[in-house]
Amino acid sequence: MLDHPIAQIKGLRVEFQTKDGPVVGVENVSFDVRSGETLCIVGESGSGKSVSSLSLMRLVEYGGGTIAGGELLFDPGDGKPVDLAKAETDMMRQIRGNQIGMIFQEPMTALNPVFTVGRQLTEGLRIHKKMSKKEATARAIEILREVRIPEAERRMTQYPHELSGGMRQRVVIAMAMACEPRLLIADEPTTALDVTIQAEILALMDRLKRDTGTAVMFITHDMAVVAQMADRVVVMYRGNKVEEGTVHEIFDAPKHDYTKSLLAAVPKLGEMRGKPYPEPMKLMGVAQAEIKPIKGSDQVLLNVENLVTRFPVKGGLLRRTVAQVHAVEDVSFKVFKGQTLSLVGESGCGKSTCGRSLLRLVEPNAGKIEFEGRDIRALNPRELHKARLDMQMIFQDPFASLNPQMQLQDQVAEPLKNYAIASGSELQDRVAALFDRVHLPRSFMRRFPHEMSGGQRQRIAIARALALNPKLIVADEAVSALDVSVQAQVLNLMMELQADLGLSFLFISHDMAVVERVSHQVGVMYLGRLVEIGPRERVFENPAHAYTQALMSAVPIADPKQRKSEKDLNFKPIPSPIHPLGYTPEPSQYMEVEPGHFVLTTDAGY
Amino acid sequence: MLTFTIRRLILAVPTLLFISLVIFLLLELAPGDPMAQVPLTVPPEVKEKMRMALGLGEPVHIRFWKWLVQFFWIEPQVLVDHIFGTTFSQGDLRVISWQTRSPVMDIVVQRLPQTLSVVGTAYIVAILIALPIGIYSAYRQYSWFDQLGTFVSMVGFSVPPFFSGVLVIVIFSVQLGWFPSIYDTTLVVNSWESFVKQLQQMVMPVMVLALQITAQLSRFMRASMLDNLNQDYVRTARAKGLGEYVVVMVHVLRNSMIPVVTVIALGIPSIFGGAIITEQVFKVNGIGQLLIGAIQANDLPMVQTLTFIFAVLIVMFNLIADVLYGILDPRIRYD
Amino acid sequence: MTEAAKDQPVQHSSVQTEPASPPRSQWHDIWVQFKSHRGALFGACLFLVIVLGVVVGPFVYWNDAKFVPTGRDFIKLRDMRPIYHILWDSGAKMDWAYPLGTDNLGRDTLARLMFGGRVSLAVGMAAMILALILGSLIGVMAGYFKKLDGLLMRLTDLFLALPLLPMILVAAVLFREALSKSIGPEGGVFVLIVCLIGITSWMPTARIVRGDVLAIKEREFVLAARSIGTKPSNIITRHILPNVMSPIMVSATLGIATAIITESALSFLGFGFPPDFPTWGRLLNDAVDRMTLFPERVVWPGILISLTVLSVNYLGDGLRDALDPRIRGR
Amino acid sequence: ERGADGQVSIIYWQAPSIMNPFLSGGTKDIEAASLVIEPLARYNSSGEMVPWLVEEVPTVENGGVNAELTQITWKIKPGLKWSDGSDFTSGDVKFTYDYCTHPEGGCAQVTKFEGVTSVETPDDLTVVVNFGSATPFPYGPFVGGESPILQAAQFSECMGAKAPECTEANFNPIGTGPFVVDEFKPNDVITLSANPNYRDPAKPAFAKVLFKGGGDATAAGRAVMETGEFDYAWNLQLAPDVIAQMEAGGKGKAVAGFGPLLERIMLNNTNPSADLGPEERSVIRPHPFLSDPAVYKAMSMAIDRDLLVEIGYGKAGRVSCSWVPAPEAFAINPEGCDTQDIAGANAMLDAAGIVDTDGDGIREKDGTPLKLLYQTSTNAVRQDFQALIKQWWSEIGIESELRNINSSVFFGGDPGSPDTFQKFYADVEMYANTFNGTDPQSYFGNGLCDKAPRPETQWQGENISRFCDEEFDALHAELSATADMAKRIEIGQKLNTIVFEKGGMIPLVHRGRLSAHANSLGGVDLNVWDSELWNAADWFRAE
Ligand SMILES: Nc1ncnc2c1ncn2[C@@H]1O[C@H](COP(=O)(O)OP(=O)(O)OP(=O)(O)O)[C@@H](O)[C@H]1O
Ligand SMILES: Nc1ncnc2c1ncn2[C@@H]1O[C@H](COP(=O)(O)OP(=O)(O)OP(=O)(O)O)[C@@H](O)[C@H]1O
Ligand SMILES: [Mg+2]
Ligand SMILES: [Mg+2]
Repeated sequence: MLDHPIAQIKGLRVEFQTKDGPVVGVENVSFDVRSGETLCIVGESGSGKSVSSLSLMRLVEYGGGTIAGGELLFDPGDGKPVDLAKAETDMMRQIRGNQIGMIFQEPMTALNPVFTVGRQLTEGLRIHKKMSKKEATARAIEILREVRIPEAERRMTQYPHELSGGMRQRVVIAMAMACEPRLLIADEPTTALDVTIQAEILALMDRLKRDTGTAVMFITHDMAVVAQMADRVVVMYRGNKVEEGTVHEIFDAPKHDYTKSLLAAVPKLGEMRGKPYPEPMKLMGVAQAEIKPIKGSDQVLLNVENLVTRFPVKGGLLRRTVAQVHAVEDVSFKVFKGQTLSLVGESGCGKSTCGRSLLRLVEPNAGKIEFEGRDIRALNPRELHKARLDMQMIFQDPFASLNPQMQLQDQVAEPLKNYAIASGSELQDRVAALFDRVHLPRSFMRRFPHEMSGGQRQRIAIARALALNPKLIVADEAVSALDVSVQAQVLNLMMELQADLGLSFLFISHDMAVVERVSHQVGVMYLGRLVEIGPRERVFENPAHAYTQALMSAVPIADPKQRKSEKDLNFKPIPSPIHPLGYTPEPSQYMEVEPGHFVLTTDAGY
Repeated sequence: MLTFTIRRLILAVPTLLFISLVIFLLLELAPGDPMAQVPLTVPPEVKEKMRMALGLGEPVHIRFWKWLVQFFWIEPQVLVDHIFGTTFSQGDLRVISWQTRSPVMDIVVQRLPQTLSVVGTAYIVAILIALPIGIYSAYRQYSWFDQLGTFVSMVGFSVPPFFSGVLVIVIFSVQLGWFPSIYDTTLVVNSWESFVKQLQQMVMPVMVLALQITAQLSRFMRASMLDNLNQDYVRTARAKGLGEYVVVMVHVLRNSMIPVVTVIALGIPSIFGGAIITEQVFKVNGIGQLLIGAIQANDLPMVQTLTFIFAVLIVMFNLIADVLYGILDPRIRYD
Repeated sequence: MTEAAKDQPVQHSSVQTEPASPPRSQWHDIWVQFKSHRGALFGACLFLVIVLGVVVGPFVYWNDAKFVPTGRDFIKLRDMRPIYHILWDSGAKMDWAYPLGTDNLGRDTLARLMFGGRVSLAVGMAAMILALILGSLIGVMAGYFKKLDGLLMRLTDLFLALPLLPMILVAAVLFREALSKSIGPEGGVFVLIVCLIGITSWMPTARIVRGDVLAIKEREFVLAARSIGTKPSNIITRHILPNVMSPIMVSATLGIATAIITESALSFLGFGFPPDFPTWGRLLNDAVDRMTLFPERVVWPGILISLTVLSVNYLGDGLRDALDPRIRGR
Repeated sequence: ERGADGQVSIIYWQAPSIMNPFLSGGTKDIEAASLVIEPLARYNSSGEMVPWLVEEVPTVENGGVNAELTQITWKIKPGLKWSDGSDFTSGDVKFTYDYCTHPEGGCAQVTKFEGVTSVETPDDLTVVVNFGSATPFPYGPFVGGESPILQAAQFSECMGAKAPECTEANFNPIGTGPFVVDEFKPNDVITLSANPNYRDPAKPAFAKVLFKGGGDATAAGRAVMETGEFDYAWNLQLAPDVIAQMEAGGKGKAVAGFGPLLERIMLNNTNPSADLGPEERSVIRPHPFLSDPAVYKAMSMAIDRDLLVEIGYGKAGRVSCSWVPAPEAFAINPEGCDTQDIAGANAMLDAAGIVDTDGDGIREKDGTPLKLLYQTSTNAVRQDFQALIKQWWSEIGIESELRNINSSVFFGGDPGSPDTFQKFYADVEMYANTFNGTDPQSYFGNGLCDKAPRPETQWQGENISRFCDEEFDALHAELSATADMAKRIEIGQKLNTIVFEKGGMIPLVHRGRLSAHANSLGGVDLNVWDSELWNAADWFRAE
């Protein structure tokens, strides 16, 4: 059974027509997928993972690509493989959705925003399985239950935007699985999600594979996920397959240099055990200065006390505030000079809001923000303008936070212009120096954001934040969207800057392995509150709060030998942070479990 | 959504009152004289007397107040009387046109059918033509069909109706004799022949008007389709094994219609407002013709009332467009 | 995937190969993109030809647009047919000195077309630009400053509801004398007409721009700009405006046609330029009565208006593509 | 036989807005109403008075007018019925007088009753009109389409301020005319049908009338002469070549008739310079150069009136230099009026010492260059005239700046607007004017000094050019007191000459009324002295 290939890709070559002539998406890629196995395809961004899978569905053609060579043999179940590369459109329509299901990279955009979940789910069923509306609905609810969506009936009538990211991704999965395809292609189904949801989805797919014998082609660049999921692994690099093997072979004895560097770049939870201070990662093929731990100092740079930020929910005839989103609720912490405080927690728990409140990009409702002894909340607009010289922010989404219409040099130069720090050739020089600082070639200065990869874009965002020589940088999920190798580079860069310039970071992330690597202090947030805060070592080795413990257990480990079973996972749905106007939450009370390690004793809702 | 609508409706009242004041002052300031069309043979003293008889002697604020009362208090009563046979409005002075010395609203009601049938039909025809053109041009971007569509719609947009109208009259009425050049507003449709006649006389004005509207709408439709055609969800739909027709005409179209529907809704007031030049060219004598005639004759109560009704429609359909947007796009929530 | 445009198919985001070409200047890029857009190039050439024709034409062309022949010449020179008429009607009244014939007063049609084009183009462009500026300004203000939104959008409603003709009358009463005293009668009328058309046609632009600004304001790069200390005025000019260029361009294209046609309607109603001042719209209008006898008199101004609009449309398309770096890269 | 010929379709490019001529002075309304309501006597197409609802036209000779010229007695035809079947009596006539002279009614035709002190009804068929003073021409009241008789019963509730409330009556008056209104759609269309109680049982020949309004003259002409959709089109102010081309359509023909309508250029006798204050601008100072006879005479000589007629009016126009070109007897024909003489005009200016001193091609008088602002209303023919005349004047060294103004502003009397023809903030302006009936006495009054529009009179007044001449005023006073026709004609001609010679205006074209009717419409007798539809009862369908 396992040996029987359900799909064989042979010598695939895909070309794209562009303004500058044809370019190649993948060249000469061959691999098999066998039924009942999970094949993981790994590789950097742009290495051709998506293109390969889209070719199998013959969907590249709609994106402007052509299959220029190779065979795509698929067995539709009768043992007589057909070459999909030459199949008729009618036949392809039969296969798509029916025999091959596909989960797309971005759950946020993969669903049609104007149709209900139910409608989108039943569509395929009615076409391929010729079901009546009622049967299809019944089946759809059944699949939603299978993917563990609570209140499946109600979801059927909801629109995609009414679901959280994790739920949306599960709907996409349900959609792909609806017709019980024989091959399921999952293109980075979890990259954009946070750990807890990711863990849930991975578990779900694994279970489905086991239950139905579906072959899964899993595309990712996250080695930890690969380790958890894969039976076999294909490594792609620059449009080529560079290595193929079982998951143990790849992890234990990588042959190709690229695979090796990839594995080296993966931060692994627990690596930092026993080291009190963060230190840069060891990367392959990159000349690095000697790795030293970063100590920082214990001078307080930023002192936050009882910070509260709420967003009004307006309603009624006169648009009065009727309720509030309690995004940040009674949060206190300190950031020390030259050190990094990390905030972790699941999506929507208020991490970004907390970061933004510090810079007064959103106005906090209460609390004290003391930066170098000055109360930020008391500043008038002109003083605030000045204060921002010392505090900068790197935004969550590197693509969204850069103006698509502006050249990179102008974007980096903008803060300098705003504060009239430099002009003319001096400005040019400083911008160039910043590019050097973040290891970007100067030739990129005239480029536009879309001409850059995600990692490069994030470096621009860092350069922009550095331009003013700030003392504190709020790095909001600065590396979450990047692939491992780039992520490692950026992390190293940040740490290098911290070591050189004595910068402080407020590092916001949901990736525990990364947090472990970079932070001195860690705060865990849940539903607007800090449920646990303390030195990184202590929090990681001795998680005291129930939520922290659950979070830790959800983190996938980049080691195929330490697979987690589904039973370890135990998540509760997150309660709503919206409360009516009169609601006064209890103040946060902490208990010091160890020196400097505090745990919330008030009920946080978990 | 409901509260949003109600809030906007409440807000619309002061807005409209202000608009009516501005229109009134504007008309007041504008030079012009209701006696302009009285021949020069009538001596000035007599004209002055006639002006007084129209109430022009009274101060501005009194006249505005009178209009407000007449429009907002008496006219609704008349409507109620008309529907329920009551007699609330008896003896009250309604908004009276200076030209015809008859209630403005009666004339408006008289004119509405022809305007609605001609301009409305043109609008519907235009929508029916423009949408498929827009959809297909976008689906086959840069094909010859698309290029031709662009060309025709640009030409259609840039040719003024006083030219295209006369052109079709010369071709179809004078040379070919197919359609009447003058619209018969007294025609009652009660048989097949009269229906055919009605169709015949509507063909040309509808054609001319529809050309312009089509030109604009098809551009919007095309742009909107182009925006949606390469969205991710389209790929998802294809991956489900849906046919091209379903993908384009259900998934893409539904999304692309959102901005287009609001554009269409925003254009609806102009159906009621009539098409000034086209109506004149074909003698449709609808609201547009009424307005331009009233402006030229300086019939202030008529102009004031018509423009105000128009303003009400604009404000209403703005609101309707916003609400439609919210209904069509489930992501939009008005609180 | 569509956004993932790369110079080379297999170049990686993480691999920093220097591009082969030397650093490009932004304007050069725009020009290259513009050049490669066939429609844009066609539009630009056509537009240039039209502009040259109406600007330079009257200087090199031998007939005067305003000259009315008198005495015996009058009968001889009036109602001349265009020279191409000879192709199918050898008896046609024509003269090689009057390539497009003359009108019923013996004025040269080509000269009038060229002269009229100056006015029409100038009015069209100026009014369109004014409407764009007003529309963008109000749209941006309404979209960006929440407090102004309601007020400005109601203002838009107001302007949509205002009848054009009385407004023109009022403006003429209030400003015409003063304007013609300071810049001469023709200049005065020009300013008045441009302002009026501008003031009465900015509303759709404002509405569209506002919608886009509302969306763009929520994008993170605006927040980012705020965090690096950019002032609101700079946020608008540097970050928001360039991102709403595309709807503005479309409005521009349509605006120029509306302006040219509105001007003709104005002169038709007697609010436009002095009567001996030809404009395309007026030429078209005047000739409609004699459409069957002298089709050339409607055809030429009609064609010119359409061509102008068409060329501006293509030009706008091309410029929009060229100005958008995302498309330019492709 | 009544109603045998089916329907007749009439198109007026100005749509009637009311059927009561007393509430609207508009020609379109008066003419539409003339199908329904009628006066006691009216003018026929040659300008003679004919009895209509009366036995005969009263005169001094037949005793209808008393010797003191203060009383006129009308004898109504017996047996006349309103269309609703009731009798037409003298009471209706008296009511009409009361209706129009009601002080709050704003009656448009009140001048018709000027000088009337009372109207008496000795019996049902006799109407006696008394005048306050001797009235040589007592045919104002109840004569002509402007003062038809209303039915007392229908309008008794509509007197004075109530007039506008009687919509039903105003739209659907009961009359004695050949037709009754079936449906009146204001500013759009009127449908009428034959009056069952019409006095001549054989008339009208048409059972129905469709009276359509709106559009423009071109379309109206086209509908009659090219497509044949309509039978009669009113007042086609179109260039002759356009008319000729339409006639070539073969479905109908154009007919012209001449009344006293004259297209003229008014000369401003004050200084309209924009540098002066608004109060003095149109009143106080004499014009810097237009007051010089050499200038206005030269301007007149430079005009080729023949060509103007040919370009603008064709057979609906005649060369004329007479302020009152009709009735024929009052007209004058100054020598040289019909020929253009540019050389002569130049010589005249040279002789007067008005020469070009600074070489810019424009003559100067006492240092003031001869630059004119030449305004008129917006209308294709007038704009052609402006272009031609501008060219001709430029050839005698006079430069003109042209301006056209929307006619609703130009002819509207809004004192707030600078663009009205009464204000005359220009050096010369062109328009046409005429008078009703055949007696020009009050029309001549438009040249009196005290009729000049001034700020004090709210810019009202008929002496548009502010022409002021003692001799003229004296002659006019004499005319008012003269009853003898020959003498009146002599004075009239003198008045005509004074205005022409002393710079009141430059007459251009004597304009006729041009209407078109279908070839199949018989009985049309174009009447310029009364309503064009005056004899609609006689119209019939010809084969
Ligand atoms: N529509 C397209 N037009 C031109 N080039 C394309 C297109 N789609 C993909 N490519 C190119 O093909 C190559 C492979 O892209 P692909 O999307 O398969 O990468 P990937 O491995 O899925 O990366 P990621 O992890 O970012 O999703 C890239 O160099 C990309 O630039
Ligand atoms: N502008 C806003 N208006 C109203 N509610 C908001 C706003 N911004 C954030 N919220 C709400 O505040 C809560 C916290 O959001 P925040 O963005 O801080 O979460 P986060 O921890 O950064 O999540 P993620 O990991 O997804 O970025 C969420 O419930 C969110 O819906
Ligand atoms: Mg991909
Ligand atoms: Mg966040």
